[in-house]
Amino acid sequence: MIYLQYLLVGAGCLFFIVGTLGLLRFPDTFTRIHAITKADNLGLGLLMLGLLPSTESLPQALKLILIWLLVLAASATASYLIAHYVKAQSPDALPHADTTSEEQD
Amino acid sequence: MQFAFDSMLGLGLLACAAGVFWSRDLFRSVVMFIAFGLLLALTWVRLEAPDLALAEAAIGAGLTGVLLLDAIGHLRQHNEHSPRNHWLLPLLCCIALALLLILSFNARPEASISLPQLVAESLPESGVEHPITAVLLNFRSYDTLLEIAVLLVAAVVAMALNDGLAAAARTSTEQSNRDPVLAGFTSRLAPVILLVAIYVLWAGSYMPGGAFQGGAILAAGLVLLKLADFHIERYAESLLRLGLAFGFLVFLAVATSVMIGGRPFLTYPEAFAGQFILFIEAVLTFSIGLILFSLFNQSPGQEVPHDN
Amino acid sequence: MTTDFWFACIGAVLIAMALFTFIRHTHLLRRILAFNIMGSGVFLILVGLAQHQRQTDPVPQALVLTGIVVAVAATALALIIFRRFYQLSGRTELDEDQQ
Amino acid sequence: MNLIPLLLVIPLAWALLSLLLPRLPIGLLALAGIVLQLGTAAMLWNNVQVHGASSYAIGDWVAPLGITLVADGLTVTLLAMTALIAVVCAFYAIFYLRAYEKERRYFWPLFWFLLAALNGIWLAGDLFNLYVGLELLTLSAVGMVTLSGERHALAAGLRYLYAALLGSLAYLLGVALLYGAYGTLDLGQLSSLLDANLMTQLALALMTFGLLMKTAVFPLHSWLPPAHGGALAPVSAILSALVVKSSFYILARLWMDAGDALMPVSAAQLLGTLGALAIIWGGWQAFRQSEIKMLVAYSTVAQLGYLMLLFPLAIGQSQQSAVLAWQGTMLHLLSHGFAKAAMFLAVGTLVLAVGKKRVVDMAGISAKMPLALFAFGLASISIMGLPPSGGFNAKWLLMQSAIQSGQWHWVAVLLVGSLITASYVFRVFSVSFQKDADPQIRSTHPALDLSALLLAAIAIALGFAAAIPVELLTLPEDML
Repeated sequence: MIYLQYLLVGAGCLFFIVGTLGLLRFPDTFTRIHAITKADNLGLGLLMLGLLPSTESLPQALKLILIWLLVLAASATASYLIAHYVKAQSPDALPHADTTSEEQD
Repeated sequence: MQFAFDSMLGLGLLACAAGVFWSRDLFRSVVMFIAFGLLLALTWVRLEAPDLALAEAAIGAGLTGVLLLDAIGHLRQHNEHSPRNHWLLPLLCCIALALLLILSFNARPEASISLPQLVAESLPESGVEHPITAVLLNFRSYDTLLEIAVLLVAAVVAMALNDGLAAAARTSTEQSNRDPVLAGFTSRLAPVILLVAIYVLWAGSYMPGGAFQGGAILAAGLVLLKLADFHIERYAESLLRLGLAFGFLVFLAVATSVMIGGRPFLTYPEAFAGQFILFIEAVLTFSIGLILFSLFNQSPGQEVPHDN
Repeated sequence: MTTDFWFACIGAVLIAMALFTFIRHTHLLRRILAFNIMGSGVFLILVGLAQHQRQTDPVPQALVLTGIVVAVAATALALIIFRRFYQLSGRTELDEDQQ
Repeated sequence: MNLIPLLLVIPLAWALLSLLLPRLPIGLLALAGIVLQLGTAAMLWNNVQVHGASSYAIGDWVAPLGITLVADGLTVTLLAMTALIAVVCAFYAIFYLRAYEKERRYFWPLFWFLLAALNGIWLAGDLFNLYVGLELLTLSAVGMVTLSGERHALAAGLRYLYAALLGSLAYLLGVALLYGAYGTLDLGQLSSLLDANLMTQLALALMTFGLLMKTAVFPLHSWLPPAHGGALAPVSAILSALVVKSSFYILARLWMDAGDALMPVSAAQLLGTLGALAIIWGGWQAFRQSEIKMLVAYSTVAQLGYLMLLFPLAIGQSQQSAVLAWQGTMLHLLSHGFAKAAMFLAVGTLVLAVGKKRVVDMAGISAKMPLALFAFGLASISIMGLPPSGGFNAKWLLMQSAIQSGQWHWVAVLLVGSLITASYVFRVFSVSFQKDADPQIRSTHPALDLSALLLAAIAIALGFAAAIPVELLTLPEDML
């Protein structure tokens, strides 16, 4: 049982690392948001699954799941808002609009 | 293994602080400041202070960050004025201060008074199980009374500075640009936030939590509602004003009413200490939430074209 | 080198950095940031030092909780006055601090 | 029903009343509240005079755990002074604020919070409690300075807030070190525990720096003149007479508690030289000011220098000279409080009447506003330290203490200080007695001049009845 937990938590951390790697490597804002939101949510989910068996009581486990759901909803809204804001600022920044998407800071 | 994590956390704190101080763009500084607040919340967990982790995350990083971002939003140019040129003398003074402080940590006499023992001994009479809530609302409740007064004064000065602004400048149109996703998210999240705030308040008497953390969470919910264009403050302008001072009014009333029974100031009757504290905390949570929200809401929003 | 002592030293370094910035920069917002971080440094020392080689002490934690709330009140007040000042004068630093 | 908590509850309750019920006649309400507070302070003064110092445990918790309030001779005298100056300033503000409709709404809640903080600081016996009291004092004082909402008031308020916050943090760092070292925050217990080691001395040095910043002593004084000069008259009167003194009061308590063992004489001499520099620099700046309120504000900076002379005359000197220095300093604190409040109120009336701020605009004002100028004259007698006034007694005690401890240079500083004070005061008089000038003035309510006159009269009366407060001020036995 404990090994399964190690595996899940390890995988979760892996996804976090991948997400951060995506943040550093991707060229512009949209792809970065994509990387962060996807990888980190999944990473957190795995982390949460890994920790579930070691919670002492049911309410504590439910709170853990609640945390994950809240983070899911919050990061989805946040990424939408950032993308919306960046698109509003510079409409031509969309990748498919022009092939050469210049560096977006 | 423990120390590896601590040293990384400590160095992370210093890196964030360096990021705040030496980044050219102010927006980047504020974002680094919020990251610093979150790392500091983690530090408080490592120092076995969960209450402070909650408070730091909610008030330190959360609300202060929101206030700063709001302020930055209204600055036209974020570029920097070049800092003053004389830097050697201040640098030496600050390094000397840091070294002196760290050196003095070693030259520490053995403490003769152990306050935690005293707190543990008189915890049963305090009416709550959680020591920090006992210290805040029973042993040193006078400090908390003055602290609520400090919050109230900040809110009063904010109101004073903003009454000058024409009320029209502050109200925006009704369904102007309510963002659908944000509105949907906020309307579903608001009840959850309220539930969490009340839970944190309730848990305060036997677990880390209490009036301040609950109030900060409530304020965060109100701020979110305001950002999502739910203009709640226009519905109950006068009620809001009463709400600001209500917590302080009840706290003071309870503090003085016990004196009529011949007890000293701020002494809760032995049998009902727990109920008194919970009642005061509930009212304080409501009031702190409103005050922190009004500090965000009252800040002068619209760009009044400056004269010169 | 216990955890408490380590974070107390981190607090001392934070205070030094914040003071250095407070002296050198004249931009009012940056000074508010410096003031907040210096406050956090002082709180780290207050709790870290009190719990160094001793049991966890609820009293400094309660004091720091009060300190955090007072700090947010002072910061909010400073921001409100700064924004009114910025609206009226369009400047982000006090007149005497001009180079 | 003990009196001590009443002094905290009355201001806080009235602050709430004036915040929540603006439609009530706030002025009369405030006056009633302050008369009540003055009565309580007087009863407490009498109580302490008869029974001696008393302490009060809040929440019935004993010292290290709970917070104790201490009411000894000095505390009670300062409480009475605060209540007296507050009564007159409130009476003045009722009529003065008729010309300032916008400010009226929020002046009174801030005024009451300021009073609550002051009473809290005079009575506090706990270090962290003093910190929260100082913060409440700073925020409400900054609120009152920025009440008018103009650009200069906002700039002055910001400068004051930043300086005060930096000072509070330095003070809090000192408290953190002391708690880390001794495990208690109660002043009474700490004074017996303090021993000379690096941590204690660093803590006291940091607290001293913080409190010097808040008392606007010479090198750190730059925030005071714009704040006190730019504010409304009753606000600057309270700020100069009371708010700046509270941090000095804490500093004096700390240094006296720590006593000779901990405080090196060189540090005390340094503070003395800072005070001397403040006297000379403040006086010189006051002389050069063009605006009359800035002149009076810089005079505050100068007079605060006199308070700093307590340290060189008390630390490391004979018991006799220390007692004389203590009594002289506290009497100067009292008489300067009354005199400076009277000066600011009188100047406020003049500025309100003439409508212009500069000293030269006051040409020939003596013909039109004799009462206000007379109050200004009486107050300046006490500030200069001429014989019949309280200021003279204070300087006389300080001079005796200096002679007793053989430090003649402080005697020279005292004399030069009085000379410089005379210079900028007579500058105002020479302008106001010009025969040919004929200023048009708006009619002002006679109550404004009366209140300034009342305070000035008290400052002079201190000259005659100095024995009463001084004997009560005698040093708490356990300190030295």
